[in-house]
Amino acid sequence: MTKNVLEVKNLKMYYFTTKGVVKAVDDLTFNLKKGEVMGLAGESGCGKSSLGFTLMGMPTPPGKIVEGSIKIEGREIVGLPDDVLRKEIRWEKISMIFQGAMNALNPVYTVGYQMTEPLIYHKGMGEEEALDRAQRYLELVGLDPEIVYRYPHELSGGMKQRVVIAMALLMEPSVVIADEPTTALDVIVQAQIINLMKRLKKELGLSMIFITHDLSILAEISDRIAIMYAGKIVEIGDSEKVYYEPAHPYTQKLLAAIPRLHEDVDRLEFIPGQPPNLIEPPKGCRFHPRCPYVMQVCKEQEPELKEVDKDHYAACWLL
Amino acid sequence: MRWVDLKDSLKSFWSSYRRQKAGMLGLILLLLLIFVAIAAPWLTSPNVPKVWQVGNPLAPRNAPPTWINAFSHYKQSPHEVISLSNYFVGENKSMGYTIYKFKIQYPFKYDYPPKDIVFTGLNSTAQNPTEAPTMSMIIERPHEPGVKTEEMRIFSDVQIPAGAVIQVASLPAAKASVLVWLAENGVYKLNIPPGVPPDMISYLIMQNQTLFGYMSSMDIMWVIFQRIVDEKGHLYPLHDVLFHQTPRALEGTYTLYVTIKAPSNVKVDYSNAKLIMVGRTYGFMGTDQMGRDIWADLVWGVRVSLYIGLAVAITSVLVGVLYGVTSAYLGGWADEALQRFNEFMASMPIFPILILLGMYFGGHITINLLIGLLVLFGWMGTAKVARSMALQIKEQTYIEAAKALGASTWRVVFRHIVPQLLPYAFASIAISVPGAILSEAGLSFLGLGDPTAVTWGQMLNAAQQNNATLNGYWWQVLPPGLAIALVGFVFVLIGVSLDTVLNPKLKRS
Amino acid sequence: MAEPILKVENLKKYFPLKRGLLDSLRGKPGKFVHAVDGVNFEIYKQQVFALVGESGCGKSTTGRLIVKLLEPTDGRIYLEGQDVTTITTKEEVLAYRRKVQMIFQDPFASLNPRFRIFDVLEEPLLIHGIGETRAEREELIYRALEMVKVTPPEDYISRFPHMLSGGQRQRVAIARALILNPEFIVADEPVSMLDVSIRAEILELMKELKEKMGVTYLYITHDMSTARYFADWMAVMYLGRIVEIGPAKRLIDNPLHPYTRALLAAVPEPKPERRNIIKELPIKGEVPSAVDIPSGCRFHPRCIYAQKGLCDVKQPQLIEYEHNHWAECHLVGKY
Amino acid sequence: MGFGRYLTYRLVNAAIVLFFVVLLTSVLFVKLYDVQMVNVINSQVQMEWMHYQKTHPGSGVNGTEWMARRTEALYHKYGLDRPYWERVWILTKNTLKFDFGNMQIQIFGTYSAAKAIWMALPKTILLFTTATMVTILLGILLGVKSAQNPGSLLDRTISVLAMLTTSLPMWWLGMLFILIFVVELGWLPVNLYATVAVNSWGDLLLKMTLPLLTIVTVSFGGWAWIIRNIMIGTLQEDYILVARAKGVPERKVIYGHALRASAPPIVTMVIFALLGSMSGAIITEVVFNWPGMGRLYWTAITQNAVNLVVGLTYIFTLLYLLSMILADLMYAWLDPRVKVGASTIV
Repeated sequence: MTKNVLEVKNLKMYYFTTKGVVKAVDDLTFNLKKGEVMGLAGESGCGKSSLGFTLMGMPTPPGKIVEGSIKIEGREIVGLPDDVLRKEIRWEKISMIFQGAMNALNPVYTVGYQMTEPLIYHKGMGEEEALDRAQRYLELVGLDPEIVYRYPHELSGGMKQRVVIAMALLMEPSVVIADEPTTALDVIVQAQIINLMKRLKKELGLSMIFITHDLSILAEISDRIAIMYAGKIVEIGDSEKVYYEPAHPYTQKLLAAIPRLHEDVDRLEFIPGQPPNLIEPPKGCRFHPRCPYVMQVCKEQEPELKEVDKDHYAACWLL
Repeated sequence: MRWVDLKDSLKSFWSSYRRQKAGMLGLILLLLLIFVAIAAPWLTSPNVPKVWQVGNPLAPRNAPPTWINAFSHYKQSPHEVISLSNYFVGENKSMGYTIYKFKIQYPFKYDYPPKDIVFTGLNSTAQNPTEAPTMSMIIERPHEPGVKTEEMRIFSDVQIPAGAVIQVASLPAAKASVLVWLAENGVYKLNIPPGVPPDMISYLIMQNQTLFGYMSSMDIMWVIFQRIVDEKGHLYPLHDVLFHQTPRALEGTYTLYVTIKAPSNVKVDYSNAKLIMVGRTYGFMGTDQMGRDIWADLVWGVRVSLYIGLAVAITSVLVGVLYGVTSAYLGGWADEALQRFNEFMASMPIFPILILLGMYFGGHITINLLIGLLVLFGWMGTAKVARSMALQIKEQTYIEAAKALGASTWRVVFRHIVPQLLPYAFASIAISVPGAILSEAGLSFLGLGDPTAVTWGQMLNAAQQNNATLNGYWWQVLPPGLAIALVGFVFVLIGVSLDTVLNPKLKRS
Repeated sequence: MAEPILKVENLKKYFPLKRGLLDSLRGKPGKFVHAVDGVNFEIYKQQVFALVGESGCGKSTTGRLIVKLLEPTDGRIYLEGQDVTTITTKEEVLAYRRKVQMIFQDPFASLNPRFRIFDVLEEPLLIHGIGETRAEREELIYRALEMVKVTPPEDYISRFPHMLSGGQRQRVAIARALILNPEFIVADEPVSMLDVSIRAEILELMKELKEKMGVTYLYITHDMSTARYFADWMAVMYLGRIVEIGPAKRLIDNPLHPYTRALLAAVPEPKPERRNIIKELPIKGEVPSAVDIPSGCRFHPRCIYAQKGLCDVKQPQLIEYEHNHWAECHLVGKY
Repeated sequence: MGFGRYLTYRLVNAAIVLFFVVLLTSVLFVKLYDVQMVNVINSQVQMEWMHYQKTHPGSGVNGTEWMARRTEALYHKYGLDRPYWERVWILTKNTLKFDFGNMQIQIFGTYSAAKAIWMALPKTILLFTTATMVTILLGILLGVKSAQNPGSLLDRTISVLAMLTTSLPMWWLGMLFILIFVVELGWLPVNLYATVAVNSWGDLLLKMTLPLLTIVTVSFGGWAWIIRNIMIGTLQEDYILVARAKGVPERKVIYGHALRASAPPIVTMVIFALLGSMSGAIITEVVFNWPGMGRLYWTAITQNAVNLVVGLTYIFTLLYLLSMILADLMYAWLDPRVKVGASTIV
């Protein structure tokens, strides 16, 4: 069995706002195996993006990790001083592909400057050596290496997204988090980026957490899928199992809401109501106010993740 | 906009504005300022603008405020105006004359005596100078051991034509009388044959060269209010009494006996008659080089400042918003042309041009002209922002939606665009008030303002002409500047709060 | 087949590029963005016509031309046989707007943030002078809100848009379009900014309203899957032109144009068994600028099948290859 | 529009503004000029006549006629007999060529208006560039610090300070400083600020302390606040997050990424703020008797030296317009995205 590069246990990250404590990430436990792509899906506001930054050890203020552990290659990073995190963990062990490539690049610096920065700060490389490496990675993502001398505004959206991907891979980190890397891109460019990531996954054996709200895209790339609802993982398992035999009503409904390109669907299903307020989530199962199969127990007790099948877990009282 | 909507939005605006502490403070201060501006004639006196131009000869010049006594070792006597009619003690008739008697108690508890005692405001029906009433004054000093006579004759039978002002300190007769009194008490020897009338005495004094010299250079106020006996009971020598350096005040109650004598057929009206103890300190904020009361000027300054500030801010913001919205709405060539003109105006250096115009208009720009000029050079910024805001709103999907619904231009502009600009307009009115006040102050300071208007800038101009800073007349420098700063601060507070309340974008940070 | 409710003929819209004062004075010829460059199609009553393409292909501009938010550079639009490009009087335009309405992409941006829901829905009534009294208008507004299932209406009419969820906002936007009882609705990416579940909800609602109220839709989208689900007809646009048009299902199952093929190949599907297969897209390069349109077939620089001397020279025509299925390509069936 | 062409456009625009300002100056001042020159000529003719009478006793010349002829000649010499617009045009042309003519009295020890201005100009530049540099440094330091911790004590202090100082007359604060530091505390000699004349460079630098302090005190709060606001906006950008995630040291993130990216708008805002504070600066020089252009203005106004005011207005306008162009240039130089002066958007 391959070993875990990332182990997350009982992770809680709350935002301490003036209106109350937002439980954006609430008691998450999962592992990421080497060379595996895990998809993380859910509606907007379910805490999936918050999770990405939390795993980097930099929850967005006013967020704080309240509890839990994050181990990257066996090393605990929760509680590490910021300085150590910055020098030894970020980009070195775990890097991130940001959404909205438009804003992920500083407009006043050249692509080369921004790509070589981590190499210079972490590895102490000389400028030339760093630039050389940056060019190699640009080639890897299918770009002309000469664009190191260009400014971000001179590149198209797809090119920028490729630069951001190359930048994330530059230090050969153990884990890469891709946070909605294809949103705001046109269909064809999106497909090209997905293709690129698939290729990189194959060639480099990337271990990646792929965050998106689009279940179709996730199916294209992830080996395992975690479905988040209101700050919690409600279902996690092998892609085939989650897609073809969804166990949680939420997952079932989400999948039924997707129109298919080559299938005729009479009626799309949808989930009535809205995701709950994370300051005061509903008691019991957080999905119960919207669940068609709601029972008394759902309103009172929170379900635990149960093994439905091999490597397939869901948190529902129906199981 | 329907009335209910307006009421509604005002209500919701008020409920969120109320939560802005700074904004509420600003609003309260603004209301206070408006009250002061309106009530200025009653708070001070209605003739302040007149006094501003001619000055006040009856008040001390460059006098600090009275309250500095609380902080200084030596106390200086404050300015006091005593209305004679309150101290009338009776009249009697004799030999075809009527004699009015007044008795005034003046408690003196300072180290420095008043600068002068001035009598003014006596009216009579006298037709010719010979009929004019005459006046005498005797001061009874508090008891001082070793002094024989406490009663000090100051002057007798001085004629008072209508409108006359008697300044005791510079009255030769008074000086002579004081010298005689000193002689009577044995401070020095003066040989006066008995029975010599008082005016002869001053003649005698003038004959003596030493005494004449003393008389012309002495300050009788010092003599009247000082001790003439030292701790050991010895009289001070004459020179020391007249010209000593450190204060040794004789504290206590001084009684002033004033008598006015007039032929019986002449009616004397003393209702306006005043005895002024000209102070070394003056009122709440002191005076400037023309004896003008700085407190009164300061209060009147609120009027002009608020007027200028609000008039300029409101007009220029209105012009700017109108210009900007027109420019944005017209688009194309008209927009281009309007923008170029805006840019052109915006690159004019306003202040040098104002100075230039100030000189052109004979060195003075009247208030209303100044307002006009400040508006002329003040609308560009607002217009630019209003234009870009209007353009931004114009590009919003909901404007497109309204157009798709069939909304007319009028409807789009007045129902969708203008209401969104109003908050900005209000906030920028508030924020541009201080700028206008500063401009007026600056021009006035350079002497190019309206000399007939009592403004804080004019006050500072007077201070500069008086060299107040290097002379240390801080009371002339501090208040006008603080007032400008206060008004500015009030409007900035309101402006910033308005911005926070009305501009949801800022709410985030 | 019945007469089309809407017919578009050779529709063109060029936007002049902004040029400097100096250039205009020197008489330099202006450049244009060829947003819509000769588009023809017909839409039949109570059907959904989907206009599909990537951003910048001119699909939104076409929609805006139809609702007369823009005036065409050239071409004709007929509604029920009447040419609407020539109407200019206020009354005629207002009458047209009662028949043709629009739903926008971003439900947050399409509602004035300072308007309460009541004001939002009252605006069309006031503009068109429907309902004499406030009570009458209120009645209509309640009915519209009930129709889009924002219930109970009295709970919502005095709210501001930001107090509603994304789905509710879009419902209100739909109610605003429907309150005038239009015959034709241009829906410009009405669900692309919504979450999956809400997307399904809105699509279902629009479908239901089509049946109930007999409206016809022009559905503008970049999403082939929703287009298949929702639309009866589909047209694919590329750089201002329709390159393929046909019944939605047929077009997806049997695409004729290389660009349509590329688009379809790019659509991700929730089928994880293909996750390790890299399917190469039959397309190269990036979308060229709409200012300098490539010669010949405008798709040729990106087409992997393009033939030199033909595709880069000759502009292909829209030809019916199957029944009702047209494509604009020299090489249909030859690649 | 290329940058070169944009710059040309700005230069042409500036030239037009300059021309109009000078024209306006001339239109106004030809009239004032007349009044002044008529007085001067009258007194000169009177003097000449007296001299003539002394040197030509008993010549029998009619005084009125002699003087009228002489007056006419002088009118001609000074061009008073020419049409109004022609003289406006001449004055405009001369002004544009920096030829401001001579003054009736000596100011700054010279009769030449141009000379007086050239003497004052470096002093003004010395004071204001120094003040600006100090203010920028302080503004950046404090602005960045408070942007890093919005809502902190420092941040709130800066905000309040900015509010207070924007509504404060700069020159009044100068008066206050003289009262405090010269009169009350006696740290600086009174005669340093009592007169314009300065004996040595050492004295000049000593004299500069208070005006410098004044300008910096009034300006730095507002600038820090501007910088804070721009920085807060920049710090919310994704690329800052990216830089942090990349493990770039915090100092580098703040100064290397955020401040560098904020630089273009900051530079424009700061230059415009500087231009806005010009009026205050002119008067501040008066308060401190600083031998610069502002003080010269004051003298010109009080002495009614018309051509000096014309010259000063011209030079001020020139400096003003040059600064605006500088703002555009800096913006374009700092922001690789903009090959066009986007400062006009600010």
